[in-house]
Amino acid sequence: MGTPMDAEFFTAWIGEAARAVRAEKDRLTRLDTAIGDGDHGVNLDRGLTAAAAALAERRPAAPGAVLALAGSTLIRKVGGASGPLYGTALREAGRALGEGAEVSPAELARALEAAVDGVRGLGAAAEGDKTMVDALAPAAGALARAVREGRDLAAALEAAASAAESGAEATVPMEARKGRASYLGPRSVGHEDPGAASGALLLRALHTVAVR
Amino acid sequence: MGTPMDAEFFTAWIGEAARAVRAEKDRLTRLDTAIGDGDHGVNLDRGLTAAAAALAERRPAAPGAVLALAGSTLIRKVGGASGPLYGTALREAGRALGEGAEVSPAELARALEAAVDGVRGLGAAAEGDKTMVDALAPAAGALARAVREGRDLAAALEAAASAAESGAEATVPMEARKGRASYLGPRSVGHEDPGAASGALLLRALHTVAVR
Amino acid sequence: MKKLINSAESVVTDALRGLAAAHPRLRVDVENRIVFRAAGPRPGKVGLVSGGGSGHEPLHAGFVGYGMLDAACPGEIFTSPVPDQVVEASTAVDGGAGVLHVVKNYTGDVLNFRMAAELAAEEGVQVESVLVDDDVAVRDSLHTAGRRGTGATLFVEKIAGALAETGAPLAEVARVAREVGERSRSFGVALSACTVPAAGRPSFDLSEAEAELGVGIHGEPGRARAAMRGARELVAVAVDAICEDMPVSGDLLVMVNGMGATPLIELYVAFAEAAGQLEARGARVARSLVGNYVTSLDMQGFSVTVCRLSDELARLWDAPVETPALRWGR
Amino acid sequence: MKKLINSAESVVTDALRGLAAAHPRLRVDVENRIVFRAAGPRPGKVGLVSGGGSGHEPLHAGFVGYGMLDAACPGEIFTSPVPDQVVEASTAVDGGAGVLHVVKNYTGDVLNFRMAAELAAEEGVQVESVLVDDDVAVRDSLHTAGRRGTGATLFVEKIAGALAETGAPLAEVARVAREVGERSRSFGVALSACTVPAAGRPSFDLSEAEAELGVGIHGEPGRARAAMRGARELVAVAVDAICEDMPVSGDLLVMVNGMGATPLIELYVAFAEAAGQLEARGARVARSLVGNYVTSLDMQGFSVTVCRLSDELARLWDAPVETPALRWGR
Ligand SMILES: Nc1ncnc2c1ncn2[C@@H]1O[C@H](COP(=O)(O)OP(=O)(O)O)[C@@H](O)[C@H]1O
Ligand SMILES: Nc1ncnc2c1ncn2[C@@H]1O[C@H](COP(=O)(O)OP(=O)(O)O)[C@@H](O)[C@H]1O
Ligand SMILES: [Mg+2]
Ligand SMILES: [Mg+2]
Ligand SMILES: [Mg+2]
Ligand SMILES: [Mg+2]
Repeated sequence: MGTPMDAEFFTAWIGEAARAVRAEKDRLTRLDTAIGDGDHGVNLDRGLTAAAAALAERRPAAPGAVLALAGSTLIRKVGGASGPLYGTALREAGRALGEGAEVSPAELARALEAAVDGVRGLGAAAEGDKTMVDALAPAAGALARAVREGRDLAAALEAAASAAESGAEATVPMEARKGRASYLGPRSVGHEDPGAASGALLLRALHTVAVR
Repeated sequence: MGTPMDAEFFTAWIGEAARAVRAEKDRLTRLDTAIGDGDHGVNLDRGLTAAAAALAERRPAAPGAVLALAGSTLIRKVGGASGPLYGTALREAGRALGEGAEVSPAELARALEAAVDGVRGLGAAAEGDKTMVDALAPAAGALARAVREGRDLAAALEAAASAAESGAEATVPMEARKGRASYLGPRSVGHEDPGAASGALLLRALHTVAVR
Repeated sequence: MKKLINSAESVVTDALRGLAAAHPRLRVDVENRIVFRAAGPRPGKVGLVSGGGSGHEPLHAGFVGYGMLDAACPGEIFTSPVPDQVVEASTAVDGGAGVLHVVKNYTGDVLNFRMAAELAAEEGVQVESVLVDDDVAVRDSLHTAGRRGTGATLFVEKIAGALAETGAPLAEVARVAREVGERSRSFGVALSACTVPAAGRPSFDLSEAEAELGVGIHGEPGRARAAMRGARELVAVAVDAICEDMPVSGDLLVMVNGMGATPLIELYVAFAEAAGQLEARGARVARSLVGNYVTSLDMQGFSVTVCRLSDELARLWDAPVETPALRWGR
Repeated sequence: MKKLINSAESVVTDALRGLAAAHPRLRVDVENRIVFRAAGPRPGKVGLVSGGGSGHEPLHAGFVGYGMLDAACPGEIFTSPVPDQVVEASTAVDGGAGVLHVVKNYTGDVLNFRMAAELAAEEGVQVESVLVDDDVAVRDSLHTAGRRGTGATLFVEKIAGALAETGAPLAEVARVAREVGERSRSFGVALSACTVPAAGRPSFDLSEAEAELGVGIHGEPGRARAAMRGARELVAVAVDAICEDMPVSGDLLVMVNGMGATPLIELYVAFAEAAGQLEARGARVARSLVGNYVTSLDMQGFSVTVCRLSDELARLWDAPVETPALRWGR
């Protein structure tokens, strides 16, 4: 029972993520205006819209290929810090999924960990540096735990999305050490990191398509 | 009886004019901001302050020399339209006064007419063009009339100053045909001409020193 | 009003000190407010002198140097220089072949330069004056002050300067200067007013929803206020006004000039429109200039200036020039 | 927000069309957003490629041409270019001697250029990268993103470009580029924030009474907010910060750069102060640049960049350059 996690599922996820980011574009831009350069909402909107369009056109048959195409589209269309980071995250997740036509919850958890490792490897941010890692890493941890505990997909993804949301919120009091917000030093305190906020949106979108 | 119109009198006039223009500097600038370039108050303030200083230093002995020095100081220090125009006015008035040590009301009236002719000759503005001529020409006319009618100096200069003030006010509904305000065409209507306003201040200053 | 200045009174002098410090090829007489070429006059070369109110930088001081002006006389902000400056500049740069005054057509500039020309003539300098009056936003007539001089001033100074460099006689240099003026037209649009430091407030109020069409470079309000719109439409207003007054054809020299506070990226957006619209009328944009050249302090906005080139004018435009703000060929 | 644009979405593309129309010596691939020299790569010459977010014009596209860049890759406003642009530019300008990437130190630029370098290497292009990180407003540490790259980028592009023109090998060009970076420091001050067209509101709020010290060129707020004051004091904040980090002596190359909406007259006022303050510290302002070179859209403000020159660097700075925004010697 539940949604089969096939190519269609991941394609739907990217579509839902694009929709959610567009809906929250102004908020993301506002967050990035406060401690960055005010383009995060526009950047991700442009990238995810392009990714959704690329998927619609090329219709990859396997989940891994869906994420690989979405990731390289982000890299090719976004620019900025978030393009390569989210792009790498998706590509690493896609690589972890391999060529199978359907993905198990355990495989999904491993893919999310691979995504986080990809971001960490490229951006060298640790948890607590006030970046997207602060949303993505707790989500990966929560998903792995829930799967280990044998909870169903919807519950596991709910745990992941909640962890990402708490993680994003937890960036508010942090002082940024990576990305543009780090230039502000102590003045970065008191603002939510835009990349963490968008990370939470992506995880919430995953849960949304799983419970549809 | 009454003030003798000697070098001291005309030096005092320039001093009083400088004081009056400084007091009204912001209003003149505001008028010039509305239909010009916002420098008329600063221009005249700079010029008259310099003229007063030059007179204090050089102490010309005759009225004609006082006005000549004041006029050339304006020309040397003001720039813009008003510098050459007021400078020429004063120089022409000074030339009309010749070398005598004291000036009669009739001579003063002729000097003011010479001043207006100087402005007209240089700037080619007719009455009604919304310029300083609209204050100066009526003043010259009123002074000549009052002197012809045998009124005393104070009354004659009151008539001249009043005529200048009405003349300045009468520029409000005019459409400018000369100077920077002419660029506005019909949009210049409804504003008092800054040069006419400063012309009225100069004539009022003349009356002020005469009744001191 | 926020300005990067020390005081409203000292801004012109302070900027001249900066100009002197930045450009060893200029000699700046800060006290008398005259900017010369450091090299001094060349015997037999016609001297070019211009000047006008400050606040239009790089005009005029930024155009002093080989192939352009010999001296510039900056006045106070938006106030024409006084005759003394111009007389001193003229006598200093006269290499025996006479001096050309390039004068923008504003009453103040005209009167002060006229007085200066008379005084310089008394001192034995042969002076010719050329009046630049390219701004089609102003209706010309015998009974008004006539059109304003704006962007074409740069063209006149560059092209006449190049001819003077060849050793051409004064009459020839004056003829070419006038020809450039006659073949040039401008129109400006403001998105915001400028603030004169001493005045401390914007020269006019413009709401977020409005643009000022046909604005001058001294914060003079334009001839009409209209709804704010996109670059394409605003440029069309300028191009249409220019072409209505002077039908364009053949090779054009086109400048899209920033008023001082308009970023270069926007000027390039405007230039794309201007070039496209002029070419759609059958002319060819043969030479161009995009940037802040004839500014109006911190005004946001732009102007378009078009000059119908002849072969001679194009050749003189291309000739080497070496000034702080315009440089090529050396 | 008032902008001379057609739409927030099309501003970069529209400006590139304008750039293409204005500069026949450039070849502009509008669709792929790459600006090349029209002449193409010269066999045996190291190719210089730079790029970054748009909104800093004339940086970088305005520095493409003889003696400077071979190609520039503009991203969206304030958004670094994507790897594809840089890969395509690199392969196109490679004349067989390899390509130098000049990268401003921002996470986005670093990551995208790193990916591009890897991809270009896979296509057989030898790539070296130099990171510019001159902004002393940002405290550097192993644990942060490090200093930002700002004004020194122009110096690196000019000086490395001049060396590349001589046929020097890639390693040499990269060495000189890094040396310029190491010898350069910058500090910026904002009097107003900029407005990103797509965001439609200022990137931070600054009252009439405040200045933002140590501001970035992307509207990033500075490291401190302070009371607004005169040019002398604001320049002192910048000069002091620079000299505290890098004691100055000997010959300096000094740029007073406008952020986009600061009139030139004010920049000259600031330059007079900067030059005076640096010379009071015993250094000599040997070369200088005053103008809008590394801008931040419509931000009002300035930055000071100082490079301690060696004889080699001075010679390369003086070498001919022919680009839309920087030109001398030809
Ligand atoms: N080194 C890094 N590691 C992880 N995430 C980072 C890093 N640098 C920046 N980010 C994330 O990227 C987000 C900003 O993305 P975006 O605004 O699109 O790019 P840019 O900063 O180039 O404008 C930040 O909020 C942060 O979450
Ligand atoms: N041709 C002219 N004849 C007479 N007065 C003139 C003429 N042109 C301008 N003026 C006067 O000069 C005044 C403006 O002086 P000012 O602001 O000091 O000079 P500018 O216009 O050069 O800035 C106008 O208000 C007008 O009264
Ligand atoms: Mg951003
Ligand atoms: Mg005025
Ligand atoms: Mg004036
Ligand atoms: Mg960005």
